[in-house]
Amino acid sequence: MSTLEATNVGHQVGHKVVLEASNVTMRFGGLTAVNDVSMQVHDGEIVGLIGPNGAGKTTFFNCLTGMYIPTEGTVKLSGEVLPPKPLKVVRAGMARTFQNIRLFGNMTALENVMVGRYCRTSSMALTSVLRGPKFKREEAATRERAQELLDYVGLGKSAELLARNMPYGDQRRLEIARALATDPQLLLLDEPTAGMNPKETEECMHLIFKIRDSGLAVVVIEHDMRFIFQLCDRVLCLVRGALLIEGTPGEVQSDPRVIEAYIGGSDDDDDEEGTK
Amino acid sequence: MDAFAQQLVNGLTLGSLYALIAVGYTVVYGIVQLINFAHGEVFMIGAFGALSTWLVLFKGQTGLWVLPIMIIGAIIASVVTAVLMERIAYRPLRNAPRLAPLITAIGISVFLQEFVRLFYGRVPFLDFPDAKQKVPFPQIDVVTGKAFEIGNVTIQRSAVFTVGALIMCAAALWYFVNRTKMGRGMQAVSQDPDTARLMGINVDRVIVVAFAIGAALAAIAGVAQGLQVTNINFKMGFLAGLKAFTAAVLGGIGNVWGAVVGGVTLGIVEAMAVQFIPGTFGGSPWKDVWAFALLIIVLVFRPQGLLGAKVVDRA
Amino acid sequence: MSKLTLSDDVRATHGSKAPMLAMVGGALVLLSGLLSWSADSTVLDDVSVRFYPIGAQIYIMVMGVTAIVLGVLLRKRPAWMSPGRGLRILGWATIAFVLLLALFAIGYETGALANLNEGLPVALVGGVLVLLAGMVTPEVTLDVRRWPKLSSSLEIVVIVVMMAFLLFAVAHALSLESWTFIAFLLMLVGVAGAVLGTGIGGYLGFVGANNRRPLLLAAFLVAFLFPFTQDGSDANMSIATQIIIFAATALGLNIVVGLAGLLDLGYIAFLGTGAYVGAMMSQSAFATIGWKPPFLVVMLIGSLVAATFGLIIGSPTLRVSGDYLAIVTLGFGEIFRLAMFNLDGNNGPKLTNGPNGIPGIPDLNFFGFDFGESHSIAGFELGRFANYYLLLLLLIAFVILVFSRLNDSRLGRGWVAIREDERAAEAMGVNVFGLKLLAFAVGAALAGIAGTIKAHVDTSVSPDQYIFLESAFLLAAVVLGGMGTVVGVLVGASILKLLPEKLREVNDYRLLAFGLLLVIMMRFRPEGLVASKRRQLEFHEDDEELVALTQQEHLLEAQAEAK
Amino acid sequence: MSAMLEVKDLEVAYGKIKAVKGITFDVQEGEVVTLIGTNGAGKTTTLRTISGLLRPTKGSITFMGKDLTSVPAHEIVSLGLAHSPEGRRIFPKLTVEENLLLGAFSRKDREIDSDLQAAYELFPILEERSKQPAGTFSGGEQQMLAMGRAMMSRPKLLMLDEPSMGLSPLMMKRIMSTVTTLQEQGTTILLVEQNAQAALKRATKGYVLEVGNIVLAGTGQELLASDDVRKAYLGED
Amino acid sequence: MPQRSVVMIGSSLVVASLALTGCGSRSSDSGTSSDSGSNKVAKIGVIAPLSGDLAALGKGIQNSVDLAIKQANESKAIPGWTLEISAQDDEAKPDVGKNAATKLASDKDVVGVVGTLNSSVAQSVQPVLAAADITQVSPANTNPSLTQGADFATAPKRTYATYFRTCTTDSIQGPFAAQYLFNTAGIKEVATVHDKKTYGQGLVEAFTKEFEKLGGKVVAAETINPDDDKYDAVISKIKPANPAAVYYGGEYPQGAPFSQQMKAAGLNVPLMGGDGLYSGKYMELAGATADGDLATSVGAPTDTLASAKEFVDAYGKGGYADPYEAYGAYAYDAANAIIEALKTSLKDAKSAEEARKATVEAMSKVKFSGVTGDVAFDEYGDTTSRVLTVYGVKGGKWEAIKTDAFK
Repeated sequence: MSTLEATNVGHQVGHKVVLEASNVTMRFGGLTAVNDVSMQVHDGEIVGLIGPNGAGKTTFFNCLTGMYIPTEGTVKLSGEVLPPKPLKVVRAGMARTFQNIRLFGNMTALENVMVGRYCRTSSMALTSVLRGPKFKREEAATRERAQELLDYVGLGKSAELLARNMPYGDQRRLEIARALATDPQLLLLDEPTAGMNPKETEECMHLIFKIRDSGLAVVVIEHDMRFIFQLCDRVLCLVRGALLIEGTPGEVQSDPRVIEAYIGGSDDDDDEEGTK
Repeated sequence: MDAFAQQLVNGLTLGSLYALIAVGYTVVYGIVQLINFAHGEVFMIGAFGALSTWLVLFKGQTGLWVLPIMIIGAIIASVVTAVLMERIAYRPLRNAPRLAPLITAIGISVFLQEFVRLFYGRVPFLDFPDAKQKVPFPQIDVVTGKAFEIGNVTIQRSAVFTVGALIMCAAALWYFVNRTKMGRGMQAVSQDPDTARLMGINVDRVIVVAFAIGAALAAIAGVAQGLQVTNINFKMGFLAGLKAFTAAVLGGIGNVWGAVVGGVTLGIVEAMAVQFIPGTFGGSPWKDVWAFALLIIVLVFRPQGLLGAKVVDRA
Repeated sequence: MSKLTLSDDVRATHGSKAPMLAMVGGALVLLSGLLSWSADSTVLDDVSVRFYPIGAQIYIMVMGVTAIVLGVLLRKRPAWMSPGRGLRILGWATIAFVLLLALFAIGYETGALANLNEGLPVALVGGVLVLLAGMVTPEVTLDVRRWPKLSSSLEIVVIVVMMAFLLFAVAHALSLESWTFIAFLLMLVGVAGAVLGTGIGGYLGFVGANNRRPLLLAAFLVAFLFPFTQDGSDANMSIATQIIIFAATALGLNIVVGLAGLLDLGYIAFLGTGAYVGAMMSQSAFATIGWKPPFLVVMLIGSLVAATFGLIIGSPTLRVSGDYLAIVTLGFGEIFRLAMFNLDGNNGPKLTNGPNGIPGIPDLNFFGFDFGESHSIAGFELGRFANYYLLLLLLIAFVILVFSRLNDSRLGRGWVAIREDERAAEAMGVNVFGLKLLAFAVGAALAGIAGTIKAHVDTSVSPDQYIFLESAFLLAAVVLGGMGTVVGVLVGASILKLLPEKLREVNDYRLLAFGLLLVIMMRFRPEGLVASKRRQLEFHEDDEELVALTQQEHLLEAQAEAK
Repeated sequence: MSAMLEVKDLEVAYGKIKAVKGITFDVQEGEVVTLIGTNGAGKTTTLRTISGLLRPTKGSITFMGKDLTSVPAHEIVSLGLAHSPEGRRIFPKLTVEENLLLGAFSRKDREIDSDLQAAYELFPILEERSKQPAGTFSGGEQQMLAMGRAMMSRPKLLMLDEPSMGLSPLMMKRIMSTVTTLQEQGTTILLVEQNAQAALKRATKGYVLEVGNIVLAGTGQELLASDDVRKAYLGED
Repeated sequence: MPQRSVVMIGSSLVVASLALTGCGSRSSDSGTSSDSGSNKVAKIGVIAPLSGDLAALGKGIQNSVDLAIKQANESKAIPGWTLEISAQDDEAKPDVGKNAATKLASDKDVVGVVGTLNSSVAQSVQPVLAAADITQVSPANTNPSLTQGADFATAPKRTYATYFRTCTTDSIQGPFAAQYLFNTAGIKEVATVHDKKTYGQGLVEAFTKEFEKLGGKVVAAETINPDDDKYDAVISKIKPANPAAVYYGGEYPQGAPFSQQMKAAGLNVPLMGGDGLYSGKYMELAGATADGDLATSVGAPTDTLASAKEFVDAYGKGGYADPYEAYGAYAYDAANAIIEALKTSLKDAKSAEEARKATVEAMSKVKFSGVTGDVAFDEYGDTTSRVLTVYGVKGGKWEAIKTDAFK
């Protein structure tokens, strides 16, 4: 574990603001799922998003990726307000993975990544049917880039495996490769280590560092605290839809409110320091 | 004005018929999210069930007293068909991709039509008419015959029967859904089937009940149709089913009252279209086009229907 | 899935008897072909004579030989084969063959089962033995890595032999009538099913995938040669033209259903659009549009108009999906039919002549080549329909080209992604709406082209050809054959168009059987007869064995490609 | 005395992915047993398998001597096993009273009315709003309703899945104290919680799940005192 | 190899046992094949819907042709030749009909074809048969354009020399009905309704032209969709115009319920139509209120013509499962017309194929007294018979009211 710490400590966060979410609020009917949350992410930075179940992390995530249109507030990527459409968000340079892996199970690993290249390629019906040199070039380039990305995440040898046939940890990494194929500036990872064993988790951490080192900004939602505190440059803790605290892993980890939110405040009357 | 009132009456009659069939679509959809495309055929079989009952038990009789027994015969035929359909064809596909049950439904629909067409006239020991063409439906005293005239507006007796049947069925359905344990169970399953199972509700049985209720109402509609148009045929379920489905969507599929409102609305729209759309695009030949156009517009712009509040994610 | 199977214990103890059972059964089946089947000499081209096999008797002997061969194979099983499965299929087919012919062809047609002679009962016993042999054979997992490795020229020979066989089978089948035709079909299904079921099917697929170009070439050569086998007769060519038109349209639908995963229940409208455009701009005296451009222009206009309709009909996909979309398309299909029915000048403008349609469409004439006339090529007489057949062959080649190239491209990957998980696809930057629209537009355009030709082949166009049932038939061709595959749709279209032509006796039961078929297919083999691997996986999400097999085959293909 | 609920070597998979990888635990009559662990540990999956919504790929579940692995979900309730699912899952369009009556769906006896009163006594707010659609309720009220509904089947064993999820501290306290009340009334409880402290404090026995495995077991107090629990939740080394 | 011996023993046992049972013939092997002997064969094809909705009508046509052929063979009408029937199903679909025609055209024995039922099918069958010089006689097509071309009203021009028909076109029946209503029944105001099909629309157009020429007034003109079951919206539109009769262009499956619903809705006037209504089924579907409804049909009533009575008797004795239906008589006449022509054309022919052209030529000279009246064809191939009868429903039966030659 110490090696990991070292990687993180020696690292310099960039100065360009990649993602800026300001005062995002999301209401469903009477229920406020996200309440006035703001967040900034710089290039080469890993930001963690934590909070107990039902705290609104996933909803916030969906606001960022264009799945939901926030009731209030804006989300900017490199200074541009994001269009509220997943498709356009991807084009703008934000890619994501899913909490429950959503790979295209009956496609091979390579094909999965090639789908990720979809928005960066352009051949349409006519070119596809005519198969001119441009089409062949683009197809070859897509394949090559996809293979590269598979190698990058360490799945180079599994290119021809059906996604559904891959081990759980590999599926997670494949999902990351697929997301990287869209050439993002910012990568959103939704519980990337859920269901992983410690070894896989560690490999995953290495991979995220590698991605960060290539200059991407990374936002991670996680429940595995050990993982998040080792990984992130900054951590935000959401509770009941609102931002509870934002700070370095050390600050957050030692904050009594976070401890209360997680392990659970005691609910007896004689023991009430945590609650208000 | 007379024309308007007259077409309102026509539309209401037609709409009541649609509504009775539409309930079947909506109840089943509400519970299993399945468009039972073959429901129109259940309606058709109801009509043939009523006719068979009459032919076997009361041939030649026209007294009003035979009507209830005919209706029971119709209901038995329809319910048995619907329940078998669910059990044999749909249940094994409950977790299959959505394409499978829809194609199955088309298959059942064609099969049932052809089954009636080919074999109705060949039932052993019974002298049933050949069903390859239109078959005359018995005309019963009181509910058929000379129409009522109110001013210049004609109200046919069968129309009174149809609207009356709808009102009674709607009331009975309301009571069942809201006041009985099984009805509550149905509502629970439609809102959250998994949790309903945790309550001890046998989801399979609820689904069967849903099919049965839809079938019973469709059977009554079949009788009403027979009385109104004086003949029935093996194809009558296709268009009627499609229109009823339109009605169900119009009202908000899954919502029983939506089916009623949607049915009546569609009926009135159709009748008015015949009378009031001017020029060459008006009149009877285009009325189905308007009905389908309405269906498409509703599906595209308000898929939750007139009464539906919740936006359904159909992905 | 409910399968009639024996317990593993029974198989373990009696498995060793399987080869013998198969051979004895096969011998009995073989023998039955030499015996008399019927006391009445009028059925099945006279099968009452002993030791003089004819028609159906020869077919059953082929089945017997197949069973014996499988029995031999069972004793020395190659690792990539499962003769047991083949025997099961063959056993069922033999039993079906015997019962159908005994009960209907002989019993029903001659009016008495007493006319049945010893042949078929013997075959029945044989069939049961073959089935038993299949059932007691222990279940094996296929090891496709042990596929025989042939040199590429040998593989091409395999393909050529396959194709030659196909040509022979089709030409032979078309020359048959009624019960003999059924017998042939049953034999074909049984033997082909048995052979392919042993695992050879997967292997042939592999060989085909390795030699795509020779395979295609051979296939088209076979199709091209077909009219020359018809001895100048146009009767079968007429059916063949219809099969191609139907298949081309079904392939268009397959882009929508098979590739994009959208259900379209009004697809026949696109064929209709093309046909009406073709008719309205033809030289027919009933044509309603004064402008009569050359046919190639008409074809282009037909496809453009159809594509435009495709875009209109597809546009609700932005907001509607799944069953709702299916119903929307059904609504559009009905509106099309009603509009064609109505637009006769009384109700709306005079475009279509209403229910009477546009008759009297003249034959095509390309640079002096009149499609209506017979032409003699290399001593072979080609009639009117043979001319159109050859033209349509070009059309379907084009359709197949479009279909397969789209499937194997960036767009094809996008479609698969949409089918697998629409929201994930969108989150990966796939233009879901655009791709769905494209599927509708391309499919519709292809159907539109087919329609313009159809107008000339049929010489008339009327609205009653474009009813919902026809859309259901198109869908059935796709579903029956196999969603997302070319071969599947060709097979499905041929079956659906050919059977009613050849089975006039049971024609009244055609639709009944059709409905039943749809239900049964969805229940037991939703992916279709010739399934695309991916579709098969989609429909059998939890069949791990299938997944493993597919994986292995895919790896082999990838290796072969890399070479 | 044999255990009321006995789970042995339970394995549950979604397709190829195993969510529960062979866990064994038991619940004795009168106990409050808690399963704790982070998201994705397999707690909810375990409960859903016990109540028949999912089928195990391996292992056995025995409740009061009866094997549950092949009993359909709707019959399990009448054996005396109620499950209040994660996320409340009340029926939003039905009224409070209808929701409660659905809890007693499998019962045919005449004491349903008195049990309804008992539920109202447990949560008086439900009686006040008994004719309102449940969908209009706040999260805490919905949780009360879900618990009341589960109690309507007169369960011998009550399974509660994350009753405090997303609730305010005050409401959470109210719910947790109800757990104590129910325990005192003689209901055996299997509690799944993220709020480890609150749960363990009441538990006679606790199990910590991690990625489908039980990694720690002990009495509530033992686990509460354990550093490992803290580690599991906050990643403290 | 123990297996092999088992096979041998098993198979020889089976063979032996079968030989022992001596499974001989249990039904007469001779069959009933015609004693054609030295006779040459010529075939008359039938193209009609033998399955589907209209199968009843199609079967009636098939059986009637069959009857005519049997009678001709029995009476040895054409010495040295035996006639056979080759019936093909068109499912009432143009493309299927075209296949059937192609099949018949490639059968070298076929010289003539009776069919089709539907005008739409005829349109796709005509060119195929014409290309092979096969005579086609339709018992039921009423669309004028089939014989007189697209501009039949202004510039009639024969389209296919091989096409003939025994039924009258719409342009005769409609006016005949108009004359009856206006002159005989004294009705001056009518409403018209048709189903938009060739037959119905043509009938109504011809009717309207004549009726207005006579000085009558068409107070409402509506159309229905034949797929519909309920017509109350249309009826409600007609009723306020107070017509004294309704002229319906279409067939009984829609016409009869229309009459019933019309009367149930309080519009108590007679409904009149063409031979499409003249069917026994009409009363079944129209119910008790059908009394007073009218229909025209071609020819004199069958019970007044001796030839017609013979046909009905012979058909009854023929043992056919299906009734001859509306077009049986026309089909019988059509087949006999072909047979008449064959008498000349086959006389010196060596093969049936050779006689095809001569048959077409002989058709124009055919003239005999048929079941539906005198059978002969004019320069377009239309029947010259112009005798029509008005029938009315009385006590649940059609009764002839007036027979007359159309002027």
